[in-house]
Amino acid sequence: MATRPVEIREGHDTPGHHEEPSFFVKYLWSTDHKVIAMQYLFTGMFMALVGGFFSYVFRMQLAWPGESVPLWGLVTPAAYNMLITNHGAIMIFWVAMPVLIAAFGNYLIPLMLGCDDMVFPKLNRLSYQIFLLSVVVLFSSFFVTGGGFGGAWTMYPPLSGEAAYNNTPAGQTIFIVAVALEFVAFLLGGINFVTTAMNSRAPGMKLYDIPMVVWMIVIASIMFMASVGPLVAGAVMLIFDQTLNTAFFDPTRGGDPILWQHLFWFFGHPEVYVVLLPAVGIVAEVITVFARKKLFAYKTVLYTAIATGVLSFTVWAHHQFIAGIDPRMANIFTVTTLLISIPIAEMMFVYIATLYGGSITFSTPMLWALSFIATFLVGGVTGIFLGASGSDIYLHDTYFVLAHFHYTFYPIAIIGTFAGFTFWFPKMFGRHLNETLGKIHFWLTIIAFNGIFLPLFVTGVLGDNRRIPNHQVYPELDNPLMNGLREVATVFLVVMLLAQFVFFYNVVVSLVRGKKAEKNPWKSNTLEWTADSPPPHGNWKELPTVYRGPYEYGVPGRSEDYWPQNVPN
Amino acid sequence: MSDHAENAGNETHGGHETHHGDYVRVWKVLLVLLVVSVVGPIVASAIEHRPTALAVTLSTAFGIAVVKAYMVVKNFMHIQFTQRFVPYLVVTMLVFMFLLFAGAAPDVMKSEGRNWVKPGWIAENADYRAHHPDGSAGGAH
Amino acid sequence: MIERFLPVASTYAGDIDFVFDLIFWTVGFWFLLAQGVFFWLLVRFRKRDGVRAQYVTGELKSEKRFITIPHALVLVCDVFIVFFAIRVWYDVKQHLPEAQQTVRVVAQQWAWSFVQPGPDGRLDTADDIKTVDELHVQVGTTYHFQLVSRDVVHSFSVPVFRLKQDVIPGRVITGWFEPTRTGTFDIQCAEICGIGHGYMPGRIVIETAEQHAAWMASHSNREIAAASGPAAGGR
Amino acid sequence: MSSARPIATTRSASGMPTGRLAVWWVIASEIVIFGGILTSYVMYRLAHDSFAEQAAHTNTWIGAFNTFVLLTSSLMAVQAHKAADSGDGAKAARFLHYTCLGGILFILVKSFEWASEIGRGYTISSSPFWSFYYTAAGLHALHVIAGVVIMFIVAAAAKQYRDLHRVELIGVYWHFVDVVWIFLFPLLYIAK
Repeated sequence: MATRPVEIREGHDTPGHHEEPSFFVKYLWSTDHKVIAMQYLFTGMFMALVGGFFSYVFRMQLAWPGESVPLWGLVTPAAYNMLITNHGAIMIFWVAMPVLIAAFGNYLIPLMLGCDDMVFPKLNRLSYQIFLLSVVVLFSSFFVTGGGFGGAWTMYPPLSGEAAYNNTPAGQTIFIVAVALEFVAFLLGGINFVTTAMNSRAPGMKLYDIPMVVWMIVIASIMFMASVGPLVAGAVMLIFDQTLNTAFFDPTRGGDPILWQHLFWFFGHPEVYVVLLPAVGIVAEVITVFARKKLFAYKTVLYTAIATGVLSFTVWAHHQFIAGIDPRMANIFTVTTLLISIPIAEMMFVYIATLYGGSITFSTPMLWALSFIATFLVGGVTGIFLGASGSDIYLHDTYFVLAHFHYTFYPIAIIGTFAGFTFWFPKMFGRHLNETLGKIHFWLTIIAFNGIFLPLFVTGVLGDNRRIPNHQVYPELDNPLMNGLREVATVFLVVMLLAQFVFFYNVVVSLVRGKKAEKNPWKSNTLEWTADSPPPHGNWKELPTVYRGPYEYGVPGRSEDYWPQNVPN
Repeated sequence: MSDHAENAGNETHGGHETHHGDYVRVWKVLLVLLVVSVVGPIVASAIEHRPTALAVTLSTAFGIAVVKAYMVVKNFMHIQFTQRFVPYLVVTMLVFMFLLFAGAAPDVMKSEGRNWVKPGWIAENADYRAHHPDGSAGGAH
Repeated sequence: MIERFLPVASTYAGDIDFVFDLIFWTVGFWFLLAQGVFFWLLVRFRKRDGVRAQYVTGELKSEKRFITIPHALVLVCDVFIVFFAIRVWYDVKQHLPEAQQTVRVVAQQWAWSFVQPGPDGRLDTADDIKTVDELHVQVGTTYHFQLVSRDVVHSFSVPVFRLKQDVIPGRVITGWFEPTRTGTFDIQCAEICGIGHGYMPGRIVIETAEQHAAWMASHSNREIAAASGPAAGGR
Repeated sequence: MSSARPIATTRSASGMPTGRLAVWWVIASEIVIFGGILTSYVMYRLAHDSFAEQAAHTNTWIGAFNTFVLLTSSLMAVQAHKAADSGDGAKAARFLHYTCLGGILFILVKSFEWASEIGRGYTISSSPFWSFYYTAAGLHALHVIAGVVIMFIVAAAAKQYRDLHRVELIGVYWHFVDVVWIFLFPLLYIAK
């Protein structure tokens, strides 16, 4: 598959090939990067609805334990475990990754680099098809005997390795197969992204002329490739443990369960930054456009991203501080973990500094991007509590951890996605979203989001443990304050989920009746805005040439306050 | 990924020209090395002195594997005719694997550590029992 | 600030609370400062008619200062936090003070059992006292606990001690605690261990020396089933 | 759906042809997959005495023969590359077919070896050593099979003088599979 042909073609700057394809070929079997991006985007959004529904069911159970949940019924302990496991796995593997990396990567990389498609269009299509297959496989695990896998998305053996322990004989294997298929899809996609970015830049585009979001997606793809290998090997070993009675992780026959934890978190921690980086890239694009400002210290942002990427390979065992690793190792990982706060803090400082001296318009995409910075800071600073081994002894596996990583993943996967989606919507579909509905959706979502997870910080500090379906079992966790906070969180969750109907209504209405979008509605510099909205197959009639960096806003002495990359002077 | 900025927009395809060497000779050297790597451990098993035997086994088996791999990568895969970042990339991946080893080995490779022991592993490990004749499995230190 | 909501019942609970507070105030200060600057910038530089954005590259030393100085301060705070975090970690997890008593904690799906030495003061003898889901300890005594799992990974969590340690099958993990106040508190499982994970509550009963002696006496004359061996989780 | 190749594929900003670049990225991601399982194996191997006892039951001579087969097939692959560079598609296809033959021979020997091991009672669930033995070698064998299939396709095109640059790409992949075996051989067979 990596053996796509490269041949010298003469006089090839006009993409030629435009016969009108059938619906099936055009939307379901297409090799066009934009169509594949849409496939990833809508599949990801659908999965977000599934994951969101799961969270609704188990939050209802947590707030009012033992009562029948509307649209679901009674939540049994087995169902509860299945719901939390698949909520986590879906949100990371089937929402954050396909939307942030695959959808935005597929859409933006060729458009922002000024080429007509990915370098391996058929590989791209295959990548989506394998991804879709992984979705189907995952769904099938919900309907087999014993139900879906319920051993947490971290799949710690021996619980995940033996049906006798987890009571999901078929679900356990199907779950891991689905995850492994998803990895394969993203390995193929990642190779495509990296190769495209390295080889297919428009003439004149130097490394420092690449828009930040493309850099971020490429760095994320490389990190994914470098970190996922051990877990792929581990997944094979775990599947053999389940099905062929091997003993890789079975302590009674010479295996070691801790090995899995290392293999998993060696991937699992870089994975956090794999999804983080594309989101901060999107935010960089949005805030520079709506503050009319050059990105503060482009090279610093790039270097901090690379530093974060490299450092993230040295911190993984902070997930295992109290999980039976040698206590001496925890000291090393504490130091590296706190070190990684430095490039990330620097990145946030740079973004805040970018706003200085700007002319800020509070449009919907800008609101999303700004709220990303504000809320991600909460996620960032609460991470210090958990990276510091001393306080992690108490906070590990409490709701404090849960609230912390939702304050990182929610800004990444939801807020970052909305920022990117509302920003590029005119380009993707040729029409504007309704600004009023967009703002209503924004405020409802952002307030409800904080309403969900701020109370959970408090219950976590008070000792609430994760993954327990009914806290009333523990006398210390069953008091009016904590029960009240749990109910508050659940109410806000329902509000937040309902608010998404505003969004879907807005999308549908705008697609039909929205204001037509011109080529460059935001007066942006990057190349994708020089194509038609929406761009045709092949993107441009004549591929653009690049003369400068992507963030030349407000350059003194020019009549316009922006200076597109493709304009010679 | 830093040394190709100046090539931006260059649409020619040769890259660096590959120079073909005498592959049969490389192959013959590889076969000789293969024979050494098989014979070495057999010779080693005849050596009475255990550390020497171990050194011979390790150097013939793994030292020669590294040499063989290097020869294949250099002469067959032509890594020196690729852009400079390719060898760096390969080395980076190997460094990451070393990191994984360094992080996991204190837990996975050991039968005991600070405040923990694996009784099952100790029980099956004759070497360990030889060094700890009391056979205590419960106490950590 | 945790101590306001949750009793402090071990010698090191206060230290862990201290690390939490230390990070809370250090990081809280930074957080509020960053948010303050952020929102001030949003208000100060909102779009106004006739005012154009400034052109700042951020590549000049004089501009980069605004990043590098806070950056260096963050590093200083990190060093500070690392120092205290590791000191407490060393004290709780790495260092093992001399034990006055030893108790074996056996986790399984989905119950805790506790094995304590009987009058002879040694484990794995006939007079061991075995209890299920209830651990009786004496205040002011240094305990070693040996964590053993019969099946999957569990986690031994005693919130009032601020103590948490995963129980790994195939390993015996030793730790320590010294209770400082009497009372009855929760023992929780903090690592998902299957369907019954949410339903394996244990209780720890911290007693005075007299109460504990009385409890020992009431249990040691009872016929106890054979205690689990040291390799219970390993074989 | 476009049948023509996108212009993106023909660009080469990094100075390396797209296909060769991509193949190295594939290899990079494969290194960590094999790295993961071999790292795990080495850790277990050094911790358990039983691994050495079990490894003594492997057949070094078969392993050595398979190494010989793969080394030779690598030679054929690189000769195919040389022929393709000189524009001789038919010769390249012939050498690729020799390489495929090597791969097939490797798999046949492997199946014979596994059958005899299983016949003697050493199955994948016998002990951790045998689990690793079958898993690591199986993962490798899967790569050999994939390589052979792709090579047949590339050879068919090369025979008609199409896509000759692919000969080099599949060759690089094949050498990588060879290198993995170079490490698997001492790890699984020699270290006793």
